Amino acid sequence: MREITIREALNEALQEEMKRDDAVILFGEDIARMQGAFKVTAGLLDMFGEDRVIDTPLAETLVVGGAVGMAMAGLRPVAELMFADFLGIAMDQLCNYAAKMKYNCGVNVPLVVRTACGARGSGMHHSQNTEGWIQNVPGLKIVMPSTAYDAKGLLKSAIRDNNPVVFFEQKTMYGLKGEVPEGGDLVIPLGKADVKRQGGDITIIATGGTVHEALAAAAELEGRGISCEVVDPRTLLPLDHETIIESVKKTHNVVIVHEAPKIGGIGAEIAAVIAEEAIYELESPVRRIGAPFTPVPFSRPLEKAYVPDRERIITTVMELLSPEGV
Amino acid sequence: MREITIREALNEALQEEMKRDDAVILFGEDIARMQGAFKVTAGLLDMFGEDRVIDTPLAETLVVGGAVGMAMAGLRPVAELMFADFLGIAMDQLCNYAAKMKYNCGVNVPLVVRTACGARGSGMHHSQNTEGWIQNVPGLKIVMPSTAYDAKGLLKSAIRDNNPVVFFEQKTMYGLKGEVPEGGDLVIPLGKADVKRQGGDITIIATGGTVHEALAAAAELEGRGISCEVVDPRTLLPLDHETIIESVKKTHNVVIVHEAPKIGGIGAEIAAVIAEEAIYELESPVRRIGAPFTPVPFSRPLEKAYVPDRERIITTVMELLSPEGV
Amino acid sequence: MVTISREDKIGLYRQLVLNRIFEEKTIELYRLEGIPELPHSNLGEEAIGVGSCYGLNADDYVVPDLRIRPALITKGVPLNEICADMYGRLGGTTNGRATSHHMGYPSLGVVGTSGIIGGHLTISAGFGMASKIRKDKRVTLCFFGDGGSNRGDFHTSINFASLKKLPVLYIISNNQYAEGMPVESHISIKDIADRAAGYSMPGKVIDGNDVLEVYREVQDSVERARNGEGPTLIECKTFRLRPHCEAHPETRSQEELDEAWKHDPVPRMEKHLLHEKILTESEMGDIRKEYTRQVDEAFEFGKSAPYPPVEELYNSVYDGEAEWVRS
Amino acid sequence: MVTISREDKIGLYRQLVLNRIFEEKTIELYRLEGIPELPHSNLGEEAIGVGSCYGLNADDYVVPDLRIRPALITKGVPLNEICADMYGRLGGTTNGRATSHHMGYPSLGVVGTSGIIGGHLTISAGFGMASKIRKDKRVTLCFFGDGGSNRGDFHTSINFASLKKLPVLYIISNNQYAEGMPVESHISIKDIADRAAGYSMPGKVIDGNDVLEVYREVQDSVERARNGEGPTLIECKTFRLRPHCEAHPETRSQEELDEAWKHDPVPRMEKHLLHEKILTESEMGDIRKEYTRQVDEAFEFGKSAPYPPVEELYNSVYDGEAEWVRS
Ligand SMILES: Cc1ncc(C[n+]2csc(CCOP(=O)(O)OP(=O)(O)O)c2C)c(N)n1
Ligand SMILES: Cc1ncc(C[n+]2csc(CCOP(=O)(O)OP(=O)(O)O)c2C)c(N)n1
Ligand SMILES: [Mg+2]
Ligand SMILES: [Mg+2]
Repeated sequence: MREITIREALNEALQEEMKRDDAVILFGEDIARMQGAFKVTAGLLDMFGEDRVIDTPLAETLVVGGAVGMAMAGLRPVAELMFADFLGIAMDQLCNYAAKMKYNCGVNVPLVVRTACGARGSGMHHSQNTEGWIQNVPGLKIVMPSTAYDAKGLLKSAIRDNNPVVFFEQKTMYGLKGEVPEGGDLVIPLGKADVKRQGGDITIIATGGTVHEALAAAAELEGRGISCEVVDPRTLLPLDHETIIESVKKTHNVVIVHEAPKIGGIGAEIAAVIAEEAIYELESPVRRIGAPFTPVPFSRPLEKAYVPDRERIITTVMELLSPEGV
Repeated sequence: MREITIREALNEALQEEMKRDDAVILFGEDIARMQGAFKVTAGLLDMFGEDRVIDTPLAETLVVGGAVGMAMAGLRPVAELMFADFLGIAMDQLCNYAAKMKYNCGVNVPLVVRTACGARGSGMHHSQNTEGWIQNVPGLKIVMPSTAYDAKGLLKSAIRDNNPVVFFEQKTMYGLKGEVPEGGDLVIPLGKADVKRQGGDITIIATGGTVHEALAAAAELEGRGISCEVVDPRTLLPLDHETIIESVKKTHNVVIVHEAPKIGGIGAEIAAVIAEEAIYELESPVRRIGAPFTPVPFSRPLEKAYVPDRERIITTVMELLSPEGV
Repeated sequence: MVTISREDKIGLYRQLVLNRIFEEKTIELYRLEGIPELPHSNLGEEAIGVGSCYGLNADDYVVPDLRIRPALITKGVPLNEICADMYGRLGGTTNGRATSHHMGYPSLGVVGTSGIIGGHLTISAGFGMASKIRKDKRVTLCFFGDGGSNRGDFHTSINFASLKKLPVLYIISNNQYAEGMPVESHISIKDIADRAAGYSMPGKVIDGNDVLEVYREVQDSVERARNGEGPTLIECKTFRLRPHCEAHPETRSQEELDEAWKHDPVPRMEKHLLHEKILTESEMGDIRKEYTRQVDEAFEFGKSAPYPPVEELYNSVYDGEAEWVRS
Repeated sequence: MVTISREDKIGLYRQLVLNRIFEEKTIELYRLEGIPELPHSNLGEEAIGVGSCYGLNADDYVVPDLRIRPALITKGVPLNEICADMYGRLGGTTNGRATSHHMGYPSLGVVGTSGIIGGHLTISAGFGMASKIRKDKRVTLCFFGDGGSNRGDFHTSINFASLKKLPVLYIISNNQYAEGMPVESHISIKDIADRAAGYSMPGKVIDGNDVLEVYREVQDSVERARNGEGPTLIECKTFRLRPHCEAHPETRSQEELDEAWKHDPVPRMEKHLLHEKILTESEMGDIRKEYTRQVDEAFEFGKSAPYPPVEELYNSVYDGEAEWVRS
């Protein structure tokens, strides 16, 4: 099958949805003429014009607030927050407006906020995974794809969804290639996890960039006789309990991985769900792998030590499955 | 012993710390002349003057951002965010500035942000418990007291702490009385949980207002022959693993309660810690009780159904301990 | 400038009276027996909402703040529904999920807002942008107070609106106070409307207690906006005659209040109508009677409507099925 | 108005040259071999940081943004430490934890800031408030760009600074662009400084490429601030001669760039010094040589300093013991 990058997959999704529905418009800093900091909106200004691909001033309250207004007025804006770190600026517009207006007055807010997350040599203010900041906010959905296929299908669904969806794109993965069928209407329902690899001994639940670390770890562990199942929730809110619990019931062991700090991250919710719904199935303690509880460091060796990688997954799996010592 | 309200306890803490240290100043909307929306700063303007009790315009970015600047300049500001719902406005100043400046340049940010949380008949924008929004943010500490004694001792510690501390005050509890010794220097270390009631059959870990619901449930359950231990973490970040795990090891059953929505709340982190550190100790699944995943409703019967109460705790405990049916 | 017909003067007056009676009733009921939704009274500020919205098209957008209920009532939101929302009952706009304070009424262009003051300013720019994109000729009226104008959203919203020539009117009710803070203690300039110059957009200071002036000036700016000439910042000077909310004590001096009452917009309009021989005292009495009855009925409706079933709590969090909100 | 001595003119010139050489070296090294910290060059904008900070007291506060390194260097931050930070090595200010972009240098009054542009405006008001409370006569210089001025913090910060007459200077480097956005596409007024009028504070538009004008105007406002007369908004017109960052291609026309280079602040100052016979060509050559050596050495230091041990990752998250950050 055809292989394209995640960047291209996202661009195709935007293009297709903009063609399908005039109400879809793009709104953000430097997304029109400059085509976005990561070029996800390349070509779209030429294709759809200034009324549908709209550059904004440097003002994230406006990027999100303005998009919320447009959504309430019946458009389907896709706002871009250049970096996920900037979510903090627009939390009020997102969490107190977008998330609550349906409850407040019955109006749908069909908004997507796309944003680039993850560490990539830029230091503490341009590297964060901030999905944990909004996981306790009723009214939002949260999506985090790990492949080109998922990126395309989930973004198209997010745009069609009548609820505010925050869509996290791991910036190290924009260039990652994957199979995506040419043509057709690739739509992946929100709220459905994907088993990225089947296995019998242990479940590794991983999100975003760490999915690929989990798959690499699983390949390596295969050689050591350990069969790992890799589950990618893809949608973090709502979480697909069914797929997660099913996998845990099959393997009886579980490791949860994400790039955000471990404490208070999405892994806490996943671990809690397992502790509530499948505790008797477990043959070893739940284990979470996340970043340490520090800002994202700049220096290369520090950043490398910070971001959870395949080595840490392998070590953790070995510890869990052979508790007498690795 | 002398009994005073939580409001009075907080006021005493502020007063004592302001007397002890000239660097302590108060900053917020309507805190000086109007003495705060909940009158916590009553009398302090008269006592300490306009340079130390400072009214600000309606601008939460300034309330927190300005306080961060003062803290970096060497003062010890206690900022008041009138409602915890307003945290979203100042998330950038709090999470990307206050929380990270020590890592960025070695400077301490001895800031306290006091804020009123919880449902009390005011609807979705003045009722939230937003501690879950910041539990994934390295650099912050989070405190949530449940008694007058704790409120005083923890606020005094928070003010002396060299790190940014967000201090949640449940607004239904301002008038709640409790024993607080007269005089002395009541200081309770951050990061230490408190066992509010000893018990042997099950641990109820509860925060803020729900501590009192847990205690009421425990009293009721006592009559049914069930002995509940009630643990109040008091500090949510960092969490006191030791006290929690010790209690779970003693009772082998656990229910976690908070007022914020269950999904993605602080209960997730607590459940995850137990699933990681004490899973073999458990004789029943972990159970969390939190609000449903909806905005806080306004109408009385809806709000009543929304906020976790003693009934839900009792039912949950009964379900856990007699799984064959209550 | 717009000239105002006799009929419209009567129409404006009727709205003033209706709103005044609604406020008086609210204050009275709150004092006598309480109301679940804590009233933040607009008594004395009615002319702003009434004058601004009286001449709007049905599909124009109104983005209200806490104290601008007269805008909603003038836009046509049914009193019964407002009252049901105030009491958290069925029959309102959200079956008790939300207060009336920040209610939306989509079919009348009334945009739901937030109790977290000032966020609705950027939202308003979004509505304006939507109208610009769709060329639908709608205008958006965004209402806020002197206090609310201090949120950063003021700056980001009007800069964008002016840049893009959005059809948005930013209408400030400067009632001299934000809770306990007198305006000079929280705003560094005398006339907030003067800030418009810094955004290359017109700013006007008008008498917010003169419903005719409000009507004329707003209509003038509405026309400008509809013609694609962009936004206007309109500062309506007025005075908050009641405490911030009915649960608060009055902290201001009696002199200050007495002086302010002299500018009460309702008798002022009455004087005008009498002088112009548009209405007689007795006709005015009839109008008051008519609305007193209507308002009484609305409160009766609100108070006696049933509470929503607990199930309602779980509705309208998400569009589509969302069983999991029960968690 | 301040008059500028011969010595100070030489001092200003030396800082300009030092900063220019530092920038040129940065650009060259990035192109040849890469630098871990992506350079956002201030080439052509040096006069603003230099002229603003040259006359400050050692304990005055400087709150920088991304592109105002000349302010830091003029304040006295050692080149070696800047370079070590750029390379993420030991020997810098944070042992690799943070970049040099938003470094703080507390002992020199340099306030650490954030890569999230604009948040430092409210922080600056806090510094000003602290000085007012302590009556310490320090002034705070807050630097930001045309783009950054669009954050809501601009509004909330200067309103408060003006209200309280805080000793804060808001200094805008209007370099005509915010990333790809020309200033007229994101700001609704020609001169941002005109916005000051809306806050009852002085605003000045000055030539940001004339280091003498910058020095004089800033000193003037510093004096005002120190005397308790409050803040000033100073817009320095300049031009970003390089792309937004060194990883981006140039997207502007050659004509536009050629025109801008004509106003390069460094030759401009050289012409002045020659004309006034303050320095000769050969003395200038010596200064350039001296700084070329210093800058080379600093980069050598930065590049060859050891990487921090992984342990460093866990330091300075909290004050006091915090084993739990390892989680
Ligand atoms: C963001 C935010 N900050 C503070 C409050 C608390 N508060 C409610 S009304 C009010 C005063 C608002 O003043 P103004 O905008 O002038 O409106 P007015 O009450 O005078 O009509 C304040 C501070 C709030 N609801 N939202
Ligand atoms: C809050 C925020 N929004 C967006 C960005 C991305 N960004 C970095 S620099 C920049 C342009 C800033 O323009 P300006 O303030 O004029 O400074 P200049 O780059 O021209 O020096 C942008 C948009 C950011 N870092 N922070
Ligand atoms: Mg007001
Ligand atoms: Mg610029």
